[in-house]
Amino acid sequence: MQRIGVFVCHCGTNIAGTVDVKRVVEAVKKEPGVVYAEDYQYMCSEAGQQKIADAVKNEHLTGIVICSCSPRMHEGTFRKAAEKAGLNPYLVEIANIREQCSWIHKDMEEGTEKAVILARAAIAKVMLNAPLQPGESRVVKRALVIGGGIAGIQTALDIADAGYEVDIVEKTPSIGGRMSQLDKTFPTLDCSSCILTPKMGEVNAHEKINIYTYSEVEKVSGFVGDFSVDIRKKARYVDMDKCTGCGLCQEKCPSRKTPNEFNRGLNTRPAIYTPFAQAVPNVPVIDTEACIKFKTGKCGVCSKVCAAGAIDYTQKDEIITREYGAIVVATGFDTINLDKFDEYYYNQSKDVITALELERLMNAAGPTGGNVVRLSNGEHPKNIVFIQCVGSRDVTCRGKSYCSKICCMYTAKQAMLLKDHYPDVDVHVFYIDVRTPGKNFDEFYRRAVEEYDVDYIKGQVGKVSEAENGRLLVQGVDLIDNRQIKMEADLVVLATAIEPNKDVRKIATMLTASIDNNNFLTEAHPKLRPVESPTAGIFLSGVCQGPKDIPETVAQAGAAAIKVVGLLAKDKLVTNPCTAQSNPLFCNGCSACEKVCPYGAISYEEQQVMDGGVRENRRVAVVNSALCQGCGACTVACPSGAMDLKGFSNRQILAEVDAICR
Amino acid sequence: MSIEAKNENKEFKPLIVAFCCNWCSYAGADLAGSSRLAYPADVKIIRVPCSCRVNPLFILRAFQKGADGVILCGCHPGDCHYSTGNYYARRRMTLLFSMLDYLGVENGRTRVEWVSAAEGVKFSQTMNEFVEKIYSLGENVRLEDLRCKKN
Amino acid sequence: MQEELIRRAKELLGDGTVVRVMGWRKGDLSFNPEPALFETEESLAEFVYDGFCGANLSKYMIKLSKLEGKTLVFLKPCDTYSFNQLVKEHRVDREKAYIIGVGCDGSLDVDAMKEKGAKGIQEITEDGDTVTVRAIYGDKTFDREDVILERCRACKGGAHMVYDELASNADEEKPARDGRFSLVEKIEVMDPKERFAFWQNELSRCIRCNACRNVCPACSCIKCVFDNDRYDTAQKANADTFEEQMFHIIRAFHVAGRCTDCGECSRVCPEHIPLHLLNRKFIKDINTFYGDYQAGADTDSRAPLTNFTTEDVEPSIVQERG
Amino acid sequence: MYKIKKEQISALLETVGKAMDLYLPVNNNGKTNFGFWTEDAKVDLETLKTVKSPKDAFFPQSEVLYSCYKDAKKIEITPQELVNRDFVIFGVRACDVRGFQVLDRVFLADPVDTYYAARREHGIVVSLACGEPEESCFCKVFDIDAAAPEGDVVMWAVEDCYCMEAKTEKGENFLELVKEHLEPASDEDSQKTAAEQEKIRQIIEKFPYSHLSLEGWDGNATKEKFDDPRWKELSDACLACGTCTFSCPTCQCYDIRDFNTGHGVQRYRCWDSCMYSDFTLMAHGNNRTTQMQRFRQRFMHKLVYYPANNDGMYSCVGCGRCVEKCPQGLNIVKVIKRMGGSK
Amino acid sequence: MSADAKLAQQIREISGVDTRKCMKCGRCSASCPAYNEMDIRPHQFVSYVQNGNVEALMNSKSIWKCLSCFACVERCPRDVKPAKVIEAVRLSVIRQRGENFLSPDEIPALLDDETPQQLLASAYRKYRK
Repeated sequence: MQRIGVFVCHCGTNIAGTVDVKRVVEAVKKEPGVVYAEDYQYMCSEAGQQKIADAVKNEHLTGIVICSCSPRMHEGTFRKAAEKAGLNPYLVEIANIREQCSWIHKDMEEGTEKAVILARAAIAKVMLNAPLQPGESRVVKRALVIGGGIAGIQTALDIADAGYEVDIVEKTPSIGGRMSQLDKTFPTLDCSSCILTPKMGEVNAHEKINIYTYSEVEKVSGFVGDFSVDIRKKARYVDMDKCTGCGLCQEKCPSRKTPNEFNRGLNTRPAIYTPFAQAVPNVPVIDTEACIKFKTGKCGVCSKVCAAGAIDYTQKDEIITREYGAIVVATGFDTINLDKFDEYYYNQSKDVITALELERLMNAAGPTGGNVVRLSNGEHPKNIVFIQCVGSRDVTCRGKSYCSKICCMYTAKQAMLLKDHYPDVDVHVFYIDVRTPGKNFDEFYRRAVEEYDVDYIKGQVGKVSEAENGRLLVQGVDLIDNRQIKMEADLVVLATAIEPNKDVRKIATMLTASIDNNNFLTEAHPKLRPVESPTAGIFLSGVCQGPKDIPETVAQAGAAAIKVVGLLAKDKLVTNPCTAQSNPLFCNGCSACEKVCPYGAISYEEQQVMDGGVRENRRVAVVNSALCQGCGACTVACPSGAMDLKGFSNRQILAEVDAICR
Repeated sequence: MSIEAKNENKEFKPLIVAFCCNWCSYAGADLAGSSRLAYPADVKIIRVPCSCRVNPLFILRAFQKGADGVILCGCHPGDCHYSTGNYYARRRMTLLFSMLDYLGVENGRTRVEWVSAAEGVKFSQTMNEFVEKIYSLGENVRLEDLRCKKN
Repeated sequence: MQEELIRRAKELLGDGTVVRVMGWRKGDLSFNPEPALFETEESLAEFVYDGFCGANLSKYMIKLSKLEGKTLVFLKPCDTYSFNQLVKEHRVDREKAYIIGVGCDGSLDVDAMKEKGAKGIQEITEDGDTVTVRAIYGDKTFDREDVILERCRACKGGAHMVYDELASNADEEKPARDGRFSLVEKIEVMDPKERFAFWQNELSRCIRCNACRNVCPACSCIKCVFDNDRYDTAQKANADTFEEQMFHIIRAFHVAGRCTDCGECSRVCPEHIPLHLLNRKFIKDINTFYGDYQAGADTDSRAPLTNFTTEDVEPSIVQERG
Repeated sequence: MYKIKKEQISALLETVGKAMDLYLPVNNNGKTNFGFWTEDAKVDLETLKTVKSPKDAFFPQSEVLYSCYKDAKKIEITPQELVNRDFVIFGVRACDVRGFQVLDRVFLADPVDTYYAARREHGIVVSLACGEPEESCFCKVFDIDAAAPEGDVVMWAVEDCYCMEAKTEKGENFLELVKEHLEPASDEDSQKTAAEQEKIRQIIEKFPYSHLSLEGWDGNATKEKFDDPRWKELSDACLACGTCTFSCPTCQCYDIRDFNTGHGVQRYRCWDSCMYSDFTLMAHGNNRTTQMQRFRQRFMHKLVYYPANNDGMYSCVGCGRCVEKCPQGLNIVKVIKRMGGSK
Repeated sequence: MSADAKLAQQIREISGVDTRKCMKCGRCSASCPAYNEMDIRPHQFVSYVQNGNVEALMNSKSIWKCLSCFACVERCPRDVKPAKVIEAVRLSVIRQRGENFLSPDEIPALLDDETPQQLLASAYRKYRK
């Protein structure tokens, strides 16, 4: 005989404001099986939990229903409370009468009525709950970091420094990421490479860190603590062990027409190349699309000049399988494609560039050796116009609805540096708002205006076109003066919106990590768990989670690392006991369940079954509860209902349906 | 007053069962709640681990016991917490709904909507729309079990 | 033909290839042969193969797979799809069956003859495309085409999907017939109210004898959910019209993507409910939404409901197509 | 004896149908079954055999025994009201009328089944002689005369008329109710009726099953028949469906179940079939574990157990429905033939 | 509701524009080819309606200067559609003054060298007779 206790939480006035909790208590007392019901201000408080413990003891409860906030908030709390009181934690059910009732309904009558129904459904379910015992699973003491930018580098370093092995998978030939493309960093104006290169070196030298550059994640299986990942190491055609990094091959390579990705296509590179001088590892790769040897079979110059004999045209992609306990996504960002923004003349004019391209122009190691010139004619620009929010804060299909966050600051930085290097230039910045919430950020922006005379114009540019004299004609508006501006400019710099790296969707799917409409990975909780994915064992670092600058990225990278370390420090993980289970009496052995299981948790074996007095050998499904994650796909694939899910059994769900539809 | 007359006078109050997957849509419903985005109290949510947990039997049972509409919400295709669950759910529900339609049951009574944990607004909008649709369809009489009628 | 099959069965029994034969035994009327097991050469004297041997023997192989030794089973072209599907679902053991593929000119439907006026039937004889009925209230002659089962009008063709040998009457080249979905389409274009009335009327005749389920090679569950008290889904009689719908919807859903369209359900329904139209609706939808699929054409492809693509249509298609 | 023109029968039925429940063969999409008369029902008195027998007029496939209503923790029990108004079953064939008698011996024996008894008391059986019996008929084997059915009122189709004769007081009351539609039959009509009866009997002689021998099948044959090895080959093809049982006019087994309505429980009974694997399933399991055993049970019951307990009366009436309807061509005739006469 | 607010509401209804969506970036005005002809500028139209000051708009010459080129609609990052607001104001004016507001006879007097041809075309397209 079940003895159910029901506890109704006021949640201050959050619930009690629209739900008459006393009436809920009275109503549930009449439900069959309910022997105890009470209400309390805050069930989740110590005192509230004590009330549960007391009732379990005094009333010999066999199950508990808590009518409170979402189970996503406090299911764990109440399960622990039950466990402390000596009740199996899985004999607890939550009726969500806050998020799904009191907060959305205004009428007391309506709210109360619905709360009672939700409570009844929870009671009907808990009557069928079975005590469940969680299993254990191992923790592989190694982490995978996907992406070798500053986010990935910092995460890897922090994990490795805590004593755990880390692998970094980076799809380009070198780690370093976007930060390696930058010239100076705000708000202190240190040189980007000067602060990044040492970290790259540190990663490279760290005995706990293993770097797979020019590699991609191909397949992920398993679950928290025990992932198995296939990594495709793309063929470099250069032997990593033999190459000395002398660079002669790159110098001699006759194919030199490929746009240089690292320099955003502002110049070209050879077919055999390292992206930049400080690349880690300093081993080139051959771009087979560009390589004459690969295209025609004739050439082989690199092989001839390589004293180390490191060139190997026969290399093949290699797939290695590694096990990890945790995975950090640090896939970073790219700038959006500007094809839909014709009015800025970007595709038409070489003198309209993105801010990231300007970084390369300003960088001493860049295509112009740090000279900012008009790419159309090599002349120094005299009048430079910056346009903010290009594609950011744009709800149309052309842009991104979010603020890219970093543009205001880098524009101030770039404007200041330009004025610093070339005091003769005029710099105008068209802006909607200047957003500078950060330590020393607003001061930095004001310096651009007050010390460097950068002309900030509150307004936007409607059109960039070519003037008759070959300069650019910028038509904008100054909303303060209420005048339309038409000015000639030599260089127009677009603060192009940033978006998550294109590969992130593929990676998120492999990791079963959720992703939002803008392709940013979703965090487990926007405030309380910002560096974790809702998928256990997956952590987020850097811009893949949302726009952020370097200090924020580094901070988040460290936070992700400590979360990983916290996970890897455990010897065993407690597994979800809500797993599928097959009843051999009803199992047909048809394999339908096996086919839909995403975890390969179902296998088949011959079992002797005693059915209605007849002993028979049957092929029956067996679930590996360590692998099963409890999705329930198998339960519906199974026509006979042999497969059921603990914690969400057919009978439990049907009982809820019945209770709601009563 | 006869039973029939009593029923006729009764204002139609739909009963709607919403199956929500734990990871996206239930969280989306929570977000709708925390954002105070109202939708009618006629909607009652049942939490399931994944949209693929929803058996056609559950849906038919809801109708049998008096539901006027059943909606299934899950993660957006591609975003399933269990990677593939909603793809199976999508096929199952497409076929089931098509069959119900073939049997002459009003096709507006069943619906699938993908609602992410971030889409509190969409959750609330969807529920508002769905409830409105059920109001326009009226009481479910084509898939009901007379024994379960309250009178 | 019959003699050839008997001779071959005797040979196979005799040389020990098989230890029993699953075939059809002569009935006591000319139109009611029964599926039967023959374990001796002598018993094969009662073996029959004619137009009334419509029963699909593949499902019997579930039981027979559990026995020692091989069973010789005669399968018509459409029966082989069912057999393959059962192999795919690990319900029958291919190794335990020796299959002779027999040809089929379309199974005869005695009810169709009765509807066309044959009454007090004493004897029915087949002669090629002509079927002659000797009857107390008047003899009748029919074109075979007019008195075959509905399923044979949508014949999948003469090819056997699986066999160990073919009988001489097997015609692997015989083409499939069209128009399999014409009745489904007719229902689809009805107004929902009409559709509802149509099915309500058809299903209201259901007596829940379970013949459709029990004969169905796809309904091979050891314990059907409708017989299982564990899930509160058990039903024994249609106590309410809802239960008629429930049973047939769920049954059709459970066999969706697995039903080979063998038509046994409609053949055996004592009330002549066109149950195959439910299954064909699923088949049609599957073909439309997910690409052509024929259950039982092979033993290793993935069934539509245990498969997906990321580009699958959304369930809202049901509303959109109106 | 009375008579009525065939074309006027619908007026008579209307009179009856409006006065009381009238249960009669109705065609629905090509298939005829007993159903309630309504103004637009397609009454079909031509079809010889309805798919289901008319037994559900007295013993419905599903009937509520009582209902419980739950209000909080209180339960209120409402018994099902018994049938208390007269009703008519019209157009019942001879075999099916005899079927009622088989049921009577079960349900009216002590302890009396009150639900059945109430229906039986209020039901008026109007039978109809079989003008054109068919090849699957073998009622003659059980001494049933298709030309002279039993019942409260007996009808014969004679040329363009139906002739009617009351056999009981209930029957006379019925004819009284419809007398406006009837005219007294003449001597000539009586002669024609007798001729029609003779014709029917002659036709029946020609049917393959009419001379079936029941030798060896009786209440004393329990042991011998039970142990017969031929049950296996007879039952090999059985699908374990309930077609035979549910179309049979004499099968009387039922199951009692509870249905949760959400606001209470309805206890109902429904037909069960001994062919089903969960028939007589008990907590320990099932005493019949194979289909052969279930198959044997059905025929042993009809041909051995029932006669043993009912003065030699068989619980088969030779209607031939199972012969026509068994999906796999199995039937009681095959059983009688193949295993009979072996004493 | 005040008369002003009512009028503003009417403009919102006719235009289908939610003026609250405007984030005051000015891209409409930055894009406008008739900007210099206008006394009240495209971005102001949106904020005037938002603030309930439709009267001023109805008296503005801007409504006759707008070319209906829809550049502002194209470029607006918030999907506000300023041109529709202008059109709605124009329509309200026409409705108030009666249908035959723009007579061909009046046109020569309104023309000057600066007026783009397109304005004329658009004027004929929009106003009866």
